[in-house]
Amino acid sequence: MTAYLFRRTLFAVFVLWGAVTVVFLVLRLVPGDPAQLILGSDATQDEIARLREQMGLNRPLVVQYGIYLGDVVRFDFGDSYRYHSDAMGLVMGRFPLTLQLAVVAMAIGLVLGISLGVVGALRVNRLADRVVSVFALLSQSMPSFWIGIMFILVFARQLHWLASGGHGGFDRLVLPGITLALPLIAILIRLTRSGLLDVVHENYIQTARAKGLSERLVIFLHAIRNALIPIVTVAGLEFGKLLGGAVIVETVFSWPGVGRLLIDSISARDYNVVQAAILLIACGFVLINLVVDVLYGYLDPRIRLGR
Amino acid sequence: MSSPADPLLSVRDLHTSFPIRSALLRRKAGAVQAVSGVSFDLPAGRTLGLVGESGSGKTTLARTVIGLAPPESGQVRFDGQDLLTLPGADLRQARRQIQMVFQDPYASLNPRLTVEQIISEAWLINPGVVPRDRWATEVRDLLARVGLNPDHADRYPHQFSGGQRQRVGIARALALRPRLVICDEAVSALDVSVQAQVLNLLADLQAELGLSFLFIAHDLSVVRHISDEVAVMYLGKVVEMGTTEQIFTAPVHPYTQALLSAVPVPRPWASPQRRQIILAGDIPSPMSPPSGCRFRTRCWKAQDRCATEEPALADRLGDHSSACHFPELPATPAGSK
Amino acid sequence: MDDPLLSVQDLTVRFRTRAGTVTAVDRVSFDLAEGETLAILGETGSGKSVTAQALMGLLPRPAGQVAGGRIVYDGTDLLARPRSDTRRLNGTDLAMVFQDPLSSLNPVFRVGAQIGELFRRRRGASRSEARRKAIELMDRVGIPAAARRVDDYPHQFSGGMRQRVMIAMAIALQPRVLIADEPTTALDVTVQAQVMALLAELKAEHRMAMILISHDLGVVAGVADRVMLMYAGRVVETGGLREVYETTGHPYTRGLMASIPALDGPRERLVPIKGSPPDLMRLLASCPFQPRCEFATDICGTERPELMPVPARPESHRAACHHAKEVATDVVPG
Amino acid sequence: MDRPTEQVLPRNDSKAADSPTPGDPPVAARTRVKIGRLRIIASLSVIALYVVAAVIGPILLKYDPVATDLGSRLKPPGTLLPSGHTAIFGTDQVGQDVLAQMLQGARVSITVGLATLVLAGVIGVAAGIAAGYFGGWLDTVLMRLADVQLTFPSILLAIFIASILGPSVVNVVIVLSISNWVTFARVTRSQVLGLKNRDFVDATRTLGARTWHLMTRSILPSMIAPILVVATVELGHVILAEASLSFLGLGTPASTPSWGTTIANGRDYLSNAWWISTIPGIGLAILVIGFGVLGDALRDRFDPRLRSM
Repeated sequence: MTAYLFRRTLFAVFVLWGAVTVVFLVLRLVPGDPAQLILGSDATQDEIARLREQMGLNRPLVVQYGIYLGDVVRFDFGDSYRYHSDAMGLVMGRFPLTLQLAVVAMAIGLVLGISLGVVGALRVNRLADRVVSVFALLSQSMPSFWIGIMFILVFARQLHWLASGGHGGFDRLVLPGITLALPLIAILIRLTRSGLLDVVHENYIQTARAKGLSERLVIFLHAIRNALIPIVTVAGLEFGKLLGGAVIVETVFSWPGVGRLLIDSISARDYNVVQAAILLIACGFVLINLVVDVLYGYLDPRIRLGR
Repeated sequence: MSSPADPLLSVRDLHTSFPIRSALLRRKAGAVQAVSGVSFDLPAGRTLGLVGESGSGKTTLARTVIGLAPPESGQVRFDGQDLLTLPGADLRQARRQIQMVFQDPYASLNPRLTVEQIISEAWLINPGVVPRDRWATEVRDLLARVGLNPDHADRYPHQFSGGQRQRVGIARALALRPRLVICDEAVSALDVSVQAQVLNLLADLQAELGLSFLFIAHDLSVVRHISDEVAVMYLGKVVEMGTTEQIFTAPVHPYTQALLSAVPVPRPWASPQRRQIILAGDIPSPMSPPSGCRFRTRCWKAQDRCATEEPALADRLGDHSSACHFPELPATPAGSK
Repeated sequence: MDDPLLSVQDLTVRFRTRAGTVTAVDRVSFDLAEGETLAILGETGSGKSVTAQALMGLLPRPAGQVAGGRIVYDGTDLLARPRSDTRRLNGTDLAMVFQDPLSSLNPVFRVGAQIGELFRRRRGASRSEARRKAIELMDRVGIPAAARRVDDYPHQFSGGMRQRVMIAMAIALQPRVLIADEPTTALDVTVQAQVMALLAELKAEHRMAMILISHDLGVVAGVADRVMLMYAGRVVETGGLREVYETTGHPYTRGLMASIPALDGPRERLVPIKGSPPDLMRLLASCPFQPRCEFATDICGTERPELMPVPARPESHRAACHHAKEVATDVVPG
Repeated sequence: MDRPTEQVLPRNDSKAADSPTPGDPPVAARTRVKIGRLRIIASLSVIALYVVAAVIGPILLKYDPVATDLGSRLKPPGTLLPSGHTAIFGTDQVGQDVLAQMLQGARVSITVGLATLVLAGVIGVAAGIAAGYFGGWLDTVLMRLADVQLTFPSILLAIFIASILGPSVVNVVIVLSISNWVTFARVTRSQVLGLKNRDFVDATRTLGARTWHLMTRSILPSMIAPILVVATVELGHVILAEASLSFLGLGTPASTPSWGTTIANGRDYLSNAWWISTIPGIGLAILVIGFGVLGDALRDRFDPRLRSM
C-alpha cells in the first residue's frame, strides 16, 4: 500500500508540473505578445517594452520557464493589475466560496445519483427505471447555464421563493448547488445503474445466493460494494469538473467565487489572476484525485495488494 | 534441401520470457521465464505431443516457434534454416510453411468475415500462392477436405457450431499448404463427441498431406492418442521426453508419473493395479520458480541435491531422457497393460 | 425403502432468449438418497448445470423459469413455496460448489469473512467466533497456514486453494446435499486429483448426499454411486456407475465412451458420434439423438422414447432408447 | 466447455459454460430490438430536422447581426412585426427575430460541432492507434499527456485557451478539439489493445500479415462501431461546450452569434422578455438530447460494454 501511495503521489506531482507547463506554454507560445495582451491594444511601445523587460520576456524561453517554475513553487504569481495585490492571495480568498458550492453540489449529486441509479437497476426496464433514465438524459443534455437561468426565471422572478444570486445563507446556495449537481447526478445514475446490472450477473453473486443470504444482503452487501469501485473514480474526476463547471454557474448566479473572479479577470486581461485561478483549480483537482486513488485502493484489495 | 534424416523442426535451448504488467497500474510487476531452455526435434510427417499444466510454458513455446512471441535466445531451425536469424523475405517464405490451429474456435475466427474470406485471406496476404480466380474453388476444396459443406463458404462464423468452427480454423491453417501445423489445445474447447471427430480429421490430414504436428494439450489421453513422441513440460522446462510408448508405459520422472496417475479414467476397475499419486501443494508461480529442480517442492523423492543442482535432461536409464536426479521406473506402471 | 432425501420429478426449465424459447431441461426426474453420490453427466447445453441452478433456486430470472415438475426435499415441494422461503435452505440444507472459483468469490472481501459470513448471517455467531470457525474450516479443507491466510483476499490464492475455499463455504453449515457443478474443470489435472480426493473424504465424513455435475466420464468414476446422462435437456440414461459404463443402454453413452481416447491399451482410431448436438430451439417430438444415432429406426423419428429398463439390471438401470435392449447386448467397441 | 488454459490473464468465459442463454438482462428481447430501432430513427429525424433548418433556414429568414429595429424590441412570441412577418419566437432587445437568430445559431453550432469532432477525432484516433498498437515509449508519452490534460477540467482549459486566443469560430474549434481528443484517444487505444492480441488477429498474423493488413482488415473494422458511438455522444458534448463558451463571451464573436450568445443576451431581460433565453435553450437541449438518445441506442446495439462511458 505504501508503495502504491508513493507512486500515486509522485504521479500527482508530475501532473501538477504538467499543468504548470501547459499554462506557461499557452501563455508564451500563442500568437501575439503577452505584454501586448496584458496591456491591451492602446498601450504605447514604451509601456510594452517596459513590461516585457519586467516580465523577463526578452530572455530565452528556457530561462523564462525556469524563472516561472521557481515563482510557482513559491506561490508567486505576481500581482493583480486591477487590485494591486497578490494574485494567488486574491484567488485563495475566493476559493472557500467555490469549494462550498462544489461540496454542496457533490453531496446532492452523490446522494441523488447513487440512490436513483440503484432504483433504476433494481427496477430495470420498469416504469421507475424509465423515469430515472429520462431524468438522467435530460440532466446531461440541458446546458447548465440555461438551467440556471430557468431556475432564476421560475423560482426567483416568478415565484419569489429564492434569491437569484449573490452569496449568503442557505437559500442562496440551493439553486446554484442543484444546477451544478445536475450533470453529476446524470453521470452517477448511469454509472450506478449499469455497474450494478453488471455486478449482479457476476458469479460471486450466485455464490452469495447459494449461501442462503437474503436478496437484500446480496445486493447491499455483495453487489454494491463492487459496483461502487468505478463510481468512486468517476466521482473524483467529477469533483474536479465541478470546480471547473462552477465558473459557469458562478457567472449565472453572481456567486463571488474563483470562477467569477476568473471570468472577470479574463475580460479585464488580468492574466496573473487568471493563471493563479487556473492553477489553483488544477491543484485542487489533482489533490482530489489523489484522495480518490487512496480510496480506490481501500475499496479494491486487488489494487491495494498489487497483482 | 534437407535429407530425410534431418528433423523438420529443431529447437535448441530456447528461452522466452515476457514481462508481467499489472492490468490496472501499467507497471512492470516482474518477468515470467515462460520457456527456459527447451530443446527438441520434430521429424517430418510425425507428431510431437507437448503436455503440461498451466504455467508449463507450452503455449508460449508454440507462440515462439510460430513467431508470435519474441524469444530471448536459442535456435528455432525449420527445414535447416534458423528462423531467428533469417532475413525478411526468406523468413516469410519459411513461416508460410508453419501454420497454427488455435484453441478457442469462437475467438480465433474474425466475426466480420465470411468463411470464404477467412480462408482466402491467406492468399490475399501471400500473393502468388493461389491465383485469385481459383480462390472460390480452392476454398470449396478445403472445406470439403475438412468435412464441411462447400456450399457454406458464404456463411459467417456464428452460423457454425464449435466443432465446425474448429474445422474452419483447420482449413485456414491448410490454405498455405504448410508442412508443420501447430495445434495449440486445438481440441480442448470441444465436447468429447466432437473432439473425437476432429482428432480423426487431424490424423487423416496427416496421412494425406504428410503434415508434421506440434500438438499441445493438457489432456494426456488425447496426446497419447495422436502423438508419436511426447515431451512433458513443467514450469518452462521439459522434464521428460521420449516416444509415446516410453512416456506412457515407462515414465521415469516423478512428475510424469504423478501426472499420469492423476488422469481420471472412465473404468478404474479395469486397471486395479493403477495407483493414484496425489501431489502435495500447488504449481509454483512461474514468476519465481524454485531453485535447482523446479519440481522439487512437490516431489516425494526430493533431497538436498535437488534444491541446489538442476538436473539436466539426459538419458539416465538407457531408455529415454528425463530431467531427474533419481529417475526410476514406477513400481506399477502408471498406465498399465 | 425410505423416502429419498431429494426427489426431482418431471422438472422442466425454459429459457427465453432473443431467438425464442428454449427448453433447457425437459422432464427430468431423479431421486437422491442420504449419503449417496449421483453424477450428472453431459456435454455443453445438455442442461446439467441448469438442473443444478433450478435445485438451488438460482436460475437467472426472469429469463429462466421452471415450467413444470416438482423438487421435493425432505418431504416438501420447494417449487410450491415462495422463493425467499426456499432460499433459506441454501447453505444449511443444499449447498453448491461452482466451476470457476475465482469469479465465484467476491473479490473485495477477505476469504475468512466470506466463509465466516455463513456463521454470522445464518447462525448469529459473533465476529470472533465466525473467524475462528472459518480458520477451522480452512484447516479442514487443507489450506496450509489457515490462521495466517484467513485475512487474505481471493486473488492471493491459487486456483486449487480458491476451490478449497469454495468447498469450505459449501460445507460450513453441514448441508445434507452438496451440489458440485464442474468443480474441477477450471483446475489442472494434479490439482483436480487433490480436490476430488477432498470431496470424497468430506462426503464420507459428513454423510452428505452429493450431486456431481461433469462433462468428464472419468472424473466421476472414482466417486459416484450412480450416474445420470443428459442430452439436449433430457435424461437419456441412468443407473449404477458400473452398470451404465459396462452394459451401456443408450447409443449416446456408448458413443461418448468410444470418443474418449484410452490411456492404456492399443491406440486405435476413435469412433466418434457423427454430427453435432441438436439445436434446442428446434427439438421435435422424436428422439433428440436420432439424427446422430447408428441404431435409429423409423420409430425413433416419430416417438419420443421414455426411460425404460435395461435388461441386465432392470430394477436400477434405465435408458431412454427404443433400442435399449439391442444397444446393451451389442458388443461395445473398444 | 471451459478447460484450463495457459492464459496469463484470467478469462471470463466461464459464464457461458452450460447455460443456453446469454447473460443479458431478459425481458422480451425482440421488443427491445424494436425500441432500439425506433430510438435510432426518432433521434436521427430530430437531428436531420436541425441540419435542414441550419442549411436552408437562414436563406429563408434573413438575419443581420448588426441590424437594430428599436420599434420591434422585446416583442413576445407570435407578434406581427411592422416588416410584415410574424416573429414566432418573439424578438430580442434590439428588435431582431429570435427564430432567425436561432437558425443562424444552429448553423454555427453544428458547423463548430462537426469541425471539432473531425479534428479531435482524427487526432485522437491516430494517437490512440499509435499508443495502443505500438506501445512502448510512444504509448507512455501519449497517455501521460492525456492524463495531464485530464487534470484540467476540460471546460477550464477551454476557457483559458479561448481567453488567450480571443473569440473566433476557428479558435473555438481549436480549443474544443484540444479538450476533446483525449476521449477519442483513450477509447481507440483500449479498443486496439483489446483487439491486437485477440486470437483471430494472431491467426491472421501467422498467415504472414503485415501491420498495414492487420490494421485495415482485422483491427479497424472492429473499432468503427465503438468510435461511432463515442463520436455521437461527443458531438452532443461539444455543442454544449461551444454554447457554454459563447455564453461566457469566449466563444464565437458577436458577428456570428451562436445559441449561447443569444441565451446570454436574454439574461438581462428575464423579467420582461423570458423568451429570449428560454426558447434557444430548449432548442439547444432538444438537439443535444437527440445526440444523447442516438448515442445510447447505437451503443446498446453495437457495443453494450461501453455503457459506463
